Amino acid sequence: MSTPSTQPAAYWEVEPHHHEDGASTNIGFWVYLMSDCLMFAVLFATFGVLHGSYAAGPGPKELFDLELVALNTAFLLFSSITYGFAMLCMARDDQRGTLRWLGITLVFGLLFLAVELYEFHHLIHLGAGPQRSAFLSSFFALVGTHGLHVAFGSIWLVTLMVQVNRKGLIPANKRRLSCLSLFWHFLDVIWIGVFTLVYLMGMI
Amino acid sequence: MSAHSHDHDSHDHGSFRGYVTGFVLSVILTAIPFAVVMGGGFDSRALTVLVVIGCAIVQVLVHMVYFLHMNSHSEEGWTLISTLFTVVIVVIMIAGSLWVMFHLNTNMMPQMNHDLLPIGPQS
Amino acid sequence: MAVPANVETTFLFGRLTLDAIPKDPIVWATFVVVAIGGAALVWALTKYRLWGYLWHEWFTSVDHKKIGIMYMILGLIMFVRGFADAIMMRLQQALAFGGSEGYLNAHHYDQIFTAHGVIMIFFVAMPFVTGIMNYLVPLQIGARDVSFPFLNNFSFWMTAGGAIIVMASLFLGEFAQTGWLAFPPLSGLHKSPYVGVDYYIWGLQVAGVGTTLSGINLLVTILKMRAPGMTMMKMPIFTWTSFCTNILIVASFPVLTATLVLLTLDRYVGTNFFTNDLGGNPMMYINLIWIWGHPEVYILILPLFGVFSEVTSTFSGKRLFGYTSMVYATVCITVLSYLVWLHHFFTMGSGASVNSFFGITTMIISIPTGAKIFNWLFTMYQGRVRFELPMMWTIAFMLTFTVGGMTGVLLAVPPADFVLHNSLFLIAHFHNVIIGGVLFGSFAAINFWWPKAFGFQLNQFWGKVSFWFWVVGFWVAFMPLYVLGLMGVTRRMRVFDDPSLQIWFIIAGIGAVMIAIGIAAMFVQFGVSIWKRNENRDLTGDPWNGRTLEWATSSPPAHYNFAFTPVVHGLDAYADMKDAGAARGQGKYLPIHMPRYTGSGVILAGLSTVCGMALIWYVWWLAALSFIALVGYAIYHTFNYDRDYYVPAEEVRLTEEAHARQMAQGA
Amino acid sequence: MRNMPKMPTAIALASSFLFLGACKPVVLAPAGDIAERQKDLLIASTGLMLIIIIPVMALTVWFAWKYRASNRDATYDPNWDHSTKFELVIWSAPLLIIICLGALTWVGTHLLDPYRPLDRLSESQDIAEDHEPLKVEVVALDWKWLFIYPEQGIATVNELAVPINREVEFSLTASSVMNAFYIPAMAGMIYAMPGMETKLHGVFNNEGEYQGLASHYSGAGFSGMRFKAHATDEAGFEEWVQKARDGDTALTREEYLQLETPSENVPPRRYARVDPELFDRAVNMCVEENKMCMAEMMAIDDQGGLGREGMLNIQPVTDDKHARRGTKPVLGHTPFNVVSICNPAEAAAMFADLGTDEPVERRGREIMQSRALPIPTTLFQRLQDTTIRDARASGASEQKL
Repeated sequence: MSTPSTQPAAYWEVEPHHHEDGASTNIGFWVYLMSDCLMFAVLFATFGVLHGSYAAGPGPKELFDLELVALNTAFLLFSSITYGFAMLCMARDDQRGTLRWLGITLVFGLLFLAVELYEFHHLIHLGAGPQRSAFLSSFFALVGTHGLHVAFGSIWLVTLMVQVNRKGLIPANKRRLSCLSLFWHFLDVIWIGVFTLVYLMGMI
Repeated sequence: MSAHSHDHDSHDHGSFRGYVTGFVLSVILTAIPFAVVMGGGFDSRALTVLVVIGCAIVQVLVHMVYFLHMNSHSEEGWTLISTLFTVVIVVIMIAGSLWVMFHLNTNMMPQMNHDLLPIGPQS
Repeated sequence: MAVPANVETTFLFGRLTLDAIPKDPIVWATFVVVAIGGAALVWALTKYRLWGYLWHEWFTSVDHKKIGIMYMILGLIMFVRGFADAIMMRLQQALAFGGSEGYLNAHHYDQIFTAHGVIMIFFVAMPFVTGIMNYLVPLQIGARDVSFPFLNNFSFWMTAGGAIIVMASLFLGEFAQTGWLAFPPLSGLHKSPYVGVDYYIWGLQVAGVGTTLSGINLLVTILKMRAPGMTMMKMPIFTWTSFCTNILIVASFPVLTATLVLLTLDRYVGTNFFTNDLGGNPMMYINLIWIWGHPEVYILILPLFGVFSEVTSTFSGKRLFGYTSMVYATVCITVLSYLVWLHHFFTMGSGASVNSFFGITTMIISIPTGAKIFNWLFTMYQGRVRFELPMMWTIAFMLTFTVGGMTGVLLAVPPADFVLHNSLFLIAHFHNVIIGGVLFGSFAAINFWWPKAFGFQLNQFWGKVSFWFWVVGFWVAFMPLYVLGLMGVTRRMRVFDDPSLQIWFIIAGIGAVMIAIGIAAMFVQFGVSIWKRNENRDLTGDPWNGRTLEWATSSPPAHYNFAFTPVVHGLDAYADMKDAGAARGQGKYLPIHMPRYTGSGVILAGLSTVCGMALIWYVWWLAALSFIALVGYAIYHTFNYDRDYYVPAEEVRLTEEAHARQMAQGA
Repeated sequence: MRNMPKMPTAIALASSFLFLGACKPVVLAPAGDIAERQKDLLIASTGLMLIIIIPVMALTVWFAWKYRASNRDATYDPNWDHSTKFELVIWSAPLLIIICLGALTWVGTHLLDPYRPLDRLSESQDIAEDHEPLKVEVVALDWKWLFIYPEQGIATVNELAVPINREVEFSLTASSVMNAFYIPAMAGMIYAMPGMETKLHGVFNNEGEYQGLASHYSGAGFSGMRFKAHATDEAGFEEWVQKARDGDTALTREEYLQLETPSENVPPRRYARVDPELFDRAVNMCVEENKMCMAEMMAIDDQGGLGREGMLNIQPVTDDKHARRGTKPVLGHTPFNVVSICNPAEAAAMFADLGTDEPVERRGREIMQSRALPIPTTLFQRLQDTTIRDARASGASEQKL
């Protein structure tokens, strides 16, 4: 299928073949997200298998509060669009705008975490902690892992805000902001799965 | 990984219009299933499930397109290919696990005829 | 038994008490040997002032070649440990007949076979595979480094950290006594309350992070860093198999990580994923771990398929037969490997339809694998086969692996599996493919690319001694296990009552001793080759008349790999260049952009290891502290924007001219 | 290397036994029909694969030798790298074999499914219409096998006896960890797992004393977890049963809990009587008093669980059967299990119900107030004090209490 090329071809590029700096970062981060996605897939599969094992304890209908979940979902959705606005400001090289929108995103992220912590605390306080049944174990593992991701994203967000503040919107920082953008929106996608399969389906 | 400055921001940061479209669609697609379920669902359980799952799938696609800026040409299509591959593996993993575990459970879990067991919140 | 029944935990040391030190004389003797060896090493390093050299040139290196070599060294060290376990098992099983308990008690023996499996898979085969890919992939695609050089260094140290955790279990506490996949409920808190399973979990988690990151790194490297002109269908076959391997790594190690997290939660928090009570389902663990476990098998073997392809083609002096079908076969195997996991637990009882579905998908994998073997055959056909060491290993592989493949398909027939599962037949089968495939392949790779990595050839004589002892030893050691399997003997047995079995175990033991000689000969081979390195110099950079780009640089390559970027026009890029008389690039040397070395990887991985150890021993303050330090240091690391530099043109010129002189001398 | 045994096929191996006489390749020379057919399948598959394996190995050696570098007579064509004809062969030959093997597998797997009752006793003996299989219930304990003969009303430890030419139906479970039950001469192995019940059908055609063993590693005493399986004629079996009945020990639930504690290398033991509920209780993991049975729990779960009251329906694990059973996870609670809400009569009805198609009337959730549930007032108070907004779900159940 391949014979040595017939025309006298150049075999060495004397001018440096320049790989764009950070050209791999985006795709690399994307691949990381895909692997993260598979981790969530395991948690979803586990939840799928164990979701009916209440161990004669409470099921979702006695435990979940859809209004709270709706509120939480709203926080996360708002944080998505605000992050989007931050990215638009970044594309315009508007550092203050970027920082402002990032700050708003952070607030929404923290609100989301606060509501989730409240929910967990409440359940554990009731006696429906992760130890009570396999259903609750898989619920806490799945939702908790998502929450941990949001917490990690928030720490990262703060770090980036400091870095943007210090160094400005240099290409390295822009790249980092795009990565976090992917991460943040990816968590949204996971959350769609969570509220649909865990909360809504549990209540049907 | 380097901070050396060469500005080649080839990838897409989206547009205001795109983000707002995505947001509005997401809000609608979130609101529908929540409204359906909180309102008690349709008479047919299957229909409720269908609506909830359908909205979720569409919303995932909306997020992919408008927020994650997925398209067939970014990174020479590798983003799309990797995503499709991941979806295939995720489907195999989840569907396969459920299938396998369902068989194991029906074959082996101790069972009794509980059609007439009148316990549970519905009763 | 050495396990304290009830351990009081203290704030300062958690559950680490003096009782944690094993009382076993075998362990003590090992400890003394290791301590003496370690002390001698430290003394030598200090005496010859090598610490600084090691730190600056190796530990902190982001050069993919050095990292690749470090992976290989890690793999070899752990191989000795894993093999020591193997030979102890062989001895025990050869002795424990006729009422004899052998020389190992259950607590000790059960740790040994668990450690053997864990170490051989995670800390021998994986480092070998990762090391070979790390070293070769960037060279083969004409790149100067991987996409994320710092991450590469970090990944290596995480793997090493995992190995350190597993090794620590030898002298502190105990290792898991659960078998290498730690099935619950046996690995649950009730049945394994002490540190063994925790060592297992945290050792694998720390190493697993490294493996996943290294998978992402190499995958992206192949996607983004290929030399101009190298389209996907012009990539060397080894790069192709590495590409598929890394896809498998990225798409399966997260499953392992998540599954182990669930087990961890069961053990630390008291959740009920895999418990018997309260709705937990241990079968789910087995299901999940094999979703990772089966692709893992192909992670191990695929890169070596690539190695065999390169070796066969090079030493037959011929293009690889059926490159395209080879690529498709590899891709088929990659996807199919996700559809077969249930064949590891046919006997769990999922019913005939499920079993036959997974049985048949398993058999389907043998079709592309078979196609590969034919491709190698036809590569030799009408070639000029040179029986150098790499080629000898390859032929040994082809003859060994077909047998292993056949017994594998046999085990995929569910009714046959019902009589052979968990038997020594199964053990013989997977050693047949893993030793015959992964180890023989690694040895082929070591012999093939050693001159590239170090600039001198390996000693032929000792290489052949090692080869023959290995190959013959392998057959002597594992054929009796096939026989024993057909006699209905199960794995992991410590004592036997049927004296007629003993002879087979003795034969297997003799085989193990032969393998031991083979391993010793291999180390002698390394030693002799290094000692007499001046007699075996490779001055040309292309000792085997190679066909791919790694042979286009000097041996060992300069740290920037290529002074000029190669341009690819077809398969076998370097063979093309030689045909066109363009083996060397000419022109004005320019500065080369390279990443800077950094100690951050060592520090981050070190903190992770400390954190893992603290979690194993319930030393909560240390766990918290090291975790905070880990996050803090990672953040601090991101504040460092100065991560690269330019190699001055003058330095490039001097290096390249030195190489040119060397080539002239060699010619 | 060419002198080494490269083809460890079943056949080649079988012949090698002639040299080392004393060995019994039991998998290849079994004493029961199922194992016999499994062996046939094994040999057939091996044969099928050898069709391709042998030529490949021969070609490997031949090509390597013929095209050795020193043989200058052989053709050398360095650029020959493709041939559609060969490609077709190398993909289709394995494909054809796998199609055959796949068909064989599909049929074989369904025919020899351990859940499937036998369709014949041996090649020459059909199964009678009114054939009743001998039922044996097997519990894998740490680390010994318990066999219960429900029809004979006896139980044995580490000793099995079955009549030849009669179908045996094993029901298997385990008490604490996974295990696998394997009598190589009789039929394939199957897992025995806690809280689950697996089935295995088999038959012995030849009299004799066969080895039975655990084939899935289960912990320290695993090696000693083996037993003798006696295959005798009908009269011999009756005699054996009678001998067991002559003893005076009974396997009660208390006795079972004693037996369940880990022990190694246990010599065979017989029980003259056995609690008829015992096996079902072992499967359902409710041999202990007051513990909720799995079947009950799953039936309740199927209907949505017991609601918030169910959260409190638990008791700490007190028995200490695994020595460290009470081990508390560092970050969790003391282990607990769920209390049964059946009263003794209901429990008895439940076990009578198990395995029959006739459903039994059971009481409603007011059972929750019965003796089995000690009402934990303090916790309960807290439950009521807590206000949360999902009144819809919880309101109904709280009112009842």
